[in-house]
Amino acid sequence: MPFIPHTDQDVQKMLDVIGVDSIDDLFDEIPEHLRAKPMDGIPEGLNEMAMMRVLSERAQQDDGALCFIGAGAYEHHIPAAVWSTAMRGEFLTAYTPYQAEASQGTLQLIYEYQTMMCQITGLDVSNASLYDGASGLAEAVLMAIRANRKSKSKKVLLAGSVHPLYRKVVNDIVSNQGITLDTLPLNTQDLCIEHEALSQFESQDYAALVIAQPNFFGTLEDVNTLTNWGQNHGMLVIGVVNPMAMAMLAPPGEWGDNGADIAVGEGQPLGLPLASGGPYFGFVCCKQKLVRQMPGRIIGRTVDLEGKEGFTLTLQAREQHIRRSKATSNICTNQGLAVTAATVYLTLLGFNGLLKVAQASHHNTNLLVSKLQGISGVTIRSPKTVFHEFVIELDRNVSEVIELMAEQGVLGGFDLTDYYAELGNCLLVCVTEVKTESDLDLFVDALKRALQEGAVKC
Amino acid sequence: MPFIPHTDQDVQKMLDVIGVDSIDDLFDEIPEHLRAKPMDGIPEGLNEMAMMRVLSERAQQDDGALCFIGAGAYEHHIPAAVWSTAMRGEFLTAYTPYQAEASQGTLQLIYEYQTMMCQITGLDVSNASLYDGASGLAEAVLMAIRANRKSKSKKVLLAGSVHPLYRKVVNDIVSNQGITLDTLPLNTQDLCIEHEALSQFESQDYAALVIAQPNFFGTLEDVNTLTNWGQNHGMLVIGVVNPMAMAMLAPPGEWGDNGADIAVGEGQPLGLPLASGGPYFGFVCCKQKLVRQMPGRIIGRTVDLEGKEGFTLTLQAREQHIRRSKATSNICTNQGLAVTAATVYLTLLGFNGLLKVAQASHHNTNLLVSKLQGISGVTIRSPKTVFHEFVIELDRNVSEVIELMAEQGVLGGFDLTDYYAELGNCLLVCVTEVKTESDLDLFVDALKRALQEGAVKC
Amino acid sequence: MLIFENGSKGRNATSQIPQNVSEDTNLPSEFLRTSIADLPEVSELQTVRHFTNLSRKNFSIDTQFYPLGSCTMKYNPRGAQQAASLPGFLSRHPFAPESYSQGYLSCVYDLQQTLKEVTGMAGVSLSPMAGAQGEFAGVAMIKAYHDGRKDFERTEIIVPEAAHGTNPATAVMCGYKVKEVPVRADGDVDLEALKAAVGPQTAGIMMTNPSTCGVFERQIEEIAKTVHDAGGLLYYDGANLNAILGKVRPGDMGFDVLHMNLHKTFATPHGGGGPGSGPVAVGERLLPYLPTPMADCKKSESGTVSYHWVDEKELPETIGRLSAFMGNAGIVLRAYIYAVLLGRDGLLRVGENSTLSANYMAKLMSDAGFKLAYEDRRATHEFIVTMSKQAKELDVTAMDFAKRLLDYGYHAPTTYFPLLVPECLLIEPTETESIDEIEGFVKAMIAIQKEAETSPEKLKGAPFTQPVRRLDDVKAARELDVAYQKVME
Amino acid sequence: MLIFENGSKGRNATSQIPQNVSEDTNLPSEFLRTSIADLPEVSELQTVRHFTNLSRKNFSIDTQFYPLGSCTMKYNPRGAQQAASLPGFLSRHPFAPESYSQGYLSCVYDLQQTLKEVTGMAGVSLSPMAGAQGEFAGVAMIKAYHDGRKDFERTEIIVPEAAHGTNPATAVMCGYKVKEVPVRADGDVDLEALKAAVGPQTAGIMMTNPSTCGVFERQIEEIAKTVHDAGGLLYYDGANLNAILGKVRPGDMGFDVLHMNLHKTFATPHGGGGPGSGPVAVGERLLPYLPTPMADCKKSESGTVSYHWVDEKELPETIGRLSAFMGNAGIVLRAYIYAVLLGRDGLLRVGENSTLSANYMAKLMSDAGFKLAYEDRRATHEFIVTMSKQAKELDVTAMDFAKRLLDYGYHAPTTYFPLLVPECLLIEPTETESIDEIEGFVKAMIAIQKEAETSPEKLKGAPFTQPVRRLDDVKAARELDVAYQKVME
Ligand SMILES: Cc1ncc(COP(=O)(O)O)c(C=O)c1O
Ligand SMILES: Cc1ncc(COP(=O)(O)O)c(C=O)c1O
Repeated sequence: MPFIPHTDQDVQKMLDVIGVDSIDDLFDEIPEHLRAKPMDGIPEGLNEMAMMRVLSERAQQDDGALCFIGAGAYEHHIPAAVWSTAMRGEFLTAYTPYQAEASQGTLQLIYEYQTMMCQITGLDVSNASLYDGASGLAEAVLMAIRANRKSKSKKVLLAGSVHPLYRKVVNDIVSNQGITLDTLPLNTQDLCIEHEALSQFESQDYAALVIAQPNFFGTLEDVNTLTNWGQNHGMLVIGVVNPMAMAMLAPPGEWGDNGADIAVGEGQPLGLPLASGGPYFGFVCCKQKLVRQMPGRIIGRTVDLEGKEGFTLTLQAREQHIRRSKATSNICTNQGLAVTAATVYLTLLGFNGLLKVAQASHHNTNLLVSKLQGISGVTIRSPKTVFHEFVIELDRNVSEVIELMAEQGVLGGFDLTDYYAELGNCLLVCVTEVKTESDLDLFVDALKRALQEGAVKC
Repeated sequence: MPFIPHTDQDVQKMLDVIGVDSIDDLFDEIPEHLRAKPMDGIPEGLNEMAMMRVLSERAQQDDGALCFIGAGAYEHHIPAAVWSTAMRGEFLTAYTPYQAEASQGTLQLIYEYQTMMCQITGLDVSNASLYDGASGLAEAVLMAIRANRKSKSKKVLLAGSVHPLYRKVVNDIVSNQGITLDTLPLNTQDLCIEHEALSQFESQDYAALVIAQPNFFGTLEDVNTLTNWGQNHGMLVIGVVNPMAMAMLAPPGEWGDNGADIAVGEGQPLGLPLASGGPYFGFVCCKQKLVRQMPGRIIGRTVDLEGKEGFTLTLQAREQHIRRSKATSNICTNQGLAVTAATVYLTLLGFNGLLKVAQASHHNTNLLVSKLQGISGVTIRSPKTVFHEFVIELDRNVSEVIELMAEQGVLGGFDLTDYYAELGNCLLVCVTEVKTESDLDLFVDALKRALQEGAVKC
Repeated sequence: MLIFENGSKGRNATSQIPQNVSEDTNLPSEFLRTSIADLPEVSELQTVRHFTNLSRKNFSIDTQFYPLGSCTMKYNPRGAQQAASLPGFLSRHPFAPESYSQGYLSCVYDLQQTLKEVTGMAGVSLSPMAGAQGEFAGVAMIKAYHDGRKDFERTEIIVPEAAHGTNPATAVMCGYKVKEVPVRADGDVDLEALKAAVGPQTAGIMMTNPSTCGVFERQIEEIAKTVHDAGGLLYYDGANLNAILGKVRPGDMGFDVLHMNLHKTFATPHGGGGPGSGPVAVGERLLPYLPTPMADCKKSESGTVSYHWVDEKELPETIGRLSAFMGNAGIVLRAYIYAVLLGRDGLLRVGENSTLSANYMAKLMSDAGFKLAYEDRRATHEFIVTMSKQAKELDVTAMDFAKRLLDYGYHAPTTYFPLLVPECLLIEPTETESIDEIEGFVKAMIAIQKEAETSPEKLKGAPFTQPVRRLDDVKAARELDVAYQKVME
Repeated sequence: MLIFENGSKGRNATSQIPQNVSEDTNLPSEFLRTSIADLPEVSELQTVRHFTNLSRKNFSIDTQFYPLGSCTMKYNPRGAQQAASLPGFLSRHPFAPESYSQGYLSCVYDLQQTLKEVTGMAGVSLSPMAGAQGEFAGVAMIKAYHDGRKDFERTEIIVPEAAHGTNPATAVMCGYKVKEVPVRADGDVDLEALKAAVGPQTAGIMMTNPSTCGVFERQIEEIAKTVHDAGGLLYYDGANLNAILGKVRPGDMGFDVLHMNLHKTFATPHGGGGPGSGPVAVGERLLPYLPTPMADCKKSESGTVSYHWVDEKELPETIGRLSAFMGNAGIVLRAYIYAVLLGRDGLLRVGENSTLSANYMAKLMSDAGFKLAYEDRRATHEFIVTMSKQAKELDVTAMDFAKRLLDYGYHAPTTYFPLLVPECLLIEPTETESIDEIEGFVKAMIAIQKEAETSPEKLKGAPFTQPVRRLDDVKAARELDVAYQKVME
């Protein structure tokens, strides 16, 4: 019996003590006619060896391509020490630190994590993580609506340059509470928010403004102006940021005259593998005054009965297990292990290392942009002010080009046509520090060949 | 500075305290003209990311073949829990347990390992490991010569069916002490020791007899007869055994009327990856009365000053760090981590599991033998009494066939022609529990194709 | 020592830092960061040592018996970890084209099929990222269903008082009001109260069965009828599915929708708080509303199977997306591997043996004089002991027992949940703990009971053997210190 | 608890056991095992928990400062571990054809080149499996050299009294007699005694430089001349190479042959006692004798490089093989990766910074009143403190200090080695420990010194914080218990 230690003798002993004849007797409170039939649709179990064979074959199918897709999930070098440390049994197989005295490892680590995220975002308080960037943004929106004392509005203004799937997730989550989202339009030329359009939203009451830095296209937004504008019109400002970029770019806490109120984002760039999309983690930081509206767990430092420093879950009155229907969120299990890895990552890199990774990614991106210049059928659509992602317009169908590049072992980028039809045949391309110049040349070659083959096909 | 924590400030502080101007001053006792020049032949360092790229490319080159080579190193399934446990920092980065109180983890583990090896071999005492099976055999031979009170001979009788490289290693090590090795001839028909030839060695004085079970060809030897014969003629009997096979086959402690005196072998089958040949580990077990001649470390159980059970290095008076030139061996660093993995492996498998692995390997081997029957150009040379390895004779050059099979992604086996020219074009083939029937069919196909292509080439 | 107190200005893990990076940038300065983020400045060794030593301050499944009720702390197979870490899985981008996704997609598809079979439901989506998000998806589907029928009057979700906190919190997140119904002394729902509570305003009921009282709700069919007759739907909180795997299926009990906690029943590691995965399964009525993405497959004429993602194009009525990508994709994968390892028979044995162990342990506790909250009931995979008597007579609480257990090398059971049982310990041994551990725990409880009678201060002061003694939670909340501030020297 | 006391008849880790294996065999019964080997019978969880908890009873680099002199306990880069575990490396059979070996062979070849450069020697073989086997190979080559010249009279190897125990033990394993020469009070070899010791019977001398006294042998050139003039060869025990990496090369000092401990200088993990790797390097004279296998390469006309193994066919005078395969192949690989990570400059900095740290630490100790064994000398990468005074005046030994250090969270330095310094502690901080750790250790020593003066019983009874108090070694040897015997119930 895989993973079950009971021998026949053990089972018999237990049955005898309980005083029943068979295990089945233990289920006698379940109405007979409800008992399950054999689960014939499920295959027989495999031992570990046979399982590894099956899974290896499957993993192999997805392996081996050179990846230039970003769009919210980024390939960075992950130091070996990150996961060899995070995977220690005591981190991996512990539960949520409800018994603080037996969980000081996890608790101190999260306190350190919170500190690091505050430093990165320039804000005062961090929680212990939410599921991912997108659902984290939904929580941030709900938080802003609860927290905005100046506004009773259930409306929020979202920049059209925020990741389209984030916007979808936010909508799909918050609309259940009757909250509506309006979109700040995109300047399709500059691939950032259309500042001209701001004035048309000034007359309405919005609880919050959501902007992204860098935005979905990799373009940098004028976050100072936008933050001031939002706050001047009574909105709490929520910044969606890439934490890696924050080593290079002004952090939310420093936007405009007073800083953004809430920062949220995807923690994946900080030491987490792409891994089909998760587990990653969403981080949320905010100004001190908003702390009681924060969703999710928060760890605090305190002392024990001998006065020794220790760590514990705090402000639990915000949480579902205490507050039930009045909680700030329903979240319970979060992304602890991902946070553990990110904390080790940030410790290894330090601010200087993080900055170097950001700079190297940025430079590689510029290098690819320059290599693409002048290729027939390719137009660079992004302005110069990008972080590590940019948009190119092609002279033919993007999804076909992506398929043709994939056949050459190159994953060319994220197809924008489904989400931004107004941009034409556009592809979002990402380059990070892991790419060498010869990788970039492979991209260029694959793209050229795909465009040619595409042309032949037409 | 990779892995060096000192900042410029730290360095300055240290220099100030020491009272020198520069690090170079610390080397002022080294004659000036001996100071090294820059090591221009060594490339510049790479960071971890760049290193991983280089090493991944290299690893890739050696990857992906289906392996039927055995010849002393065997591919078995390694449970994931083996190395995830053995690689814990506290096992991985500890030194030899000289400070027993701070090394109880390693010490207890080795005590448990010793117990398991005694159980497997049927002998009384095990050491904590030697380097590998071959050098372990050399040490066993030296031990037997020291221990054999009945014989003053410096001669040892080695079966010709013992792994040829083991015989070479033994010779290359022990000949330095003027010890000579004679070879018990091979019966080229049955691929085991020629019993007819025994009598011709009876008149000489040998300190020890070395036999293998299974032998190098995978054939089972009549170890009972041989052990009795050797002991009757004043020799200590050393059995070279595959520990995996010992789940199925009579262990050395049960050979003949009194059991072999020493068992030695390669621990690799017990949870260690092939990994180009190491680290593996050599095990040595012996009868109680030989314990003081044992090379290498031994762990004993004792009590602390409060009477609590604990573990410590014992019988250290045999070892070089105490006994120096009078030690039983010069060994110091052994194969601790490999032993750690093997101990976890044996714990997971238990006797029943080990037996099942041995049986599955044996059955797969028989299956391949039966599939090879009747293929033109292939003769099965092994008798029926093999463990998980057997010999086939081919109608053409073996190394060419191996190359042609390798081109098809199949590593066909070990070429015997270099070591046993008298056998003709013979190939030693190994099958373990990891092979599926379709793997075996791939072998058969690759071999057939190679024989055909070989024929065309001729 | 905090990692921030460990470093030295300018120190770093050099080997991890990109080399030869120019510091120039073509970006206008108004975008750039001018402040420094005060991250640790330590070496690679210091990093490894710090976090290795931190880890040693945790209890965990790998080191201790951890019988946390409702949390199913069972062995997390290392094989699942290893297989999920194969390079092809780790490096796959969530937006990789389907030609580079067949391996992962096939795992998703197969797990969907397995979960349908296990639950007796018609459809499964794996995208929710934990139990609570699964609940959210489930209740959102209930809402979508009523909305789809233009039945906008249903504004209430009913929740038994024993329910997990996520249930009422979720109902509110979906825009519902919560109505609690009481639980009877025997652990079953007060059916009369439920009948009185339902009505045209009832959107549905959220239930756990076995309930968090550690008993099987025997009136489940009446409850289902009651709620269905009132036009509501039944939500099953499947956090406790471990208890009934292969024995009874939510679909057969009458539930319309449920979530499962793969990080419990399917043995993926809890990671000190997460990540989890909370797939939802639904009956026919709710199929159109399942959250995306899901996996589906086509068979070509030549018989080859190819997999693809299902999104809102194929499922226009979906409640939508709950994450930017594919939920906790890697946890889904580990759960799939667990299912592969166990197979049909193995999954059945989980339900049987987790129940066997819990009943054995409950009997031992009861024989030792501890008071079971529901003595006349079968335990399911967990059971409740109440310490009211000890609290009253000895002034020793369930929490005191919990803390003292740590000194005996056992993690405490869940304390003070469910809220309706006073001074309760909710104990779940799981099927992967041996009889030896179970008996050892009971012995420890007996020893602590003795201490409670003879030297209660031992319990009040506990734990004594942990890195810290009992912590001051009040101070933590009052003098909030949630991020380290460097003290300038 | 021993793992054997943990199990239950018939229990096992089912998931690891081959399924559907027939128990029939075609083998005659006389070959078969009839007895049962009493291996553990436990579950997978019990296995993982047992060994995880055992590991927690160890000190290690990952958890503590571990300044064990002569052992170079420095940080073991995780990147080397990760790269060496790539599937292509782990699955390569040692007898794989060269077409499936180019990756591994190229690493071997490149490391050989690097080690030549580092040592200033003409050839390198990586096959010895630890320092002691490297010594064996080296001395066997010396023997082969003399034998090759028909110079059979040379029967002695000279060893300074400070030498590591493996040196004399090795000489004997190679069939030599050992002659010890004394070391002077300043730590250098007594040159006069050496001159008197050499002669036509001298096969060679084995030396460590820096010596195990933690000082650099200043007369190395005279020593070389003395031994060479007598017709002997010089063996360099390179266990302490860390001290001089990039600063001075054994080849330039006049050595003919040496071994290195890759598990020290090249930062491969010690694994609780091994594995190691002890490559040998030789000057021109000994090139023909190097042990096999080695790697070499050819350039084809088209310029592609291909690698192959060198064995006795290509090197007929080789001393032969020391292992069945390629030594500790995986450790060789990790050491190569370490060299790749450090590169030219990094290797140089190892020598510099390990020396800097040791001298700093020695100065702090000396300033705190501890007695350095060689006060007037520079420390190399390690240094010796002698506790003779404490032993005489306070009856507190070096071992008492060592044990008490464990309570302060530091592993003890090497005690009672080298044997010639009474009550000695040989301390090696290495270049990877931060100044903070170094200072912390010194502070602990100062605190223990205070305890020694005021409450010596604290030291005699130490350690207090470890899983066991001080162990009875005498009992261990007298009442030998080296394997568990099941007590029948
Ligand atoms: C009964 C019950 N329901 C719901 C949940 C919530 O699941 P999650 O923590 O994965 O969000 C839990 C887990 O704690 C639970 O025990
Ligand atoms: C000076 C010296 N020589 C030789 C050795 C032996 O090396 P190994 O333990 O690798 O056999 C050591 C290691 O302990 C040593 O310190």
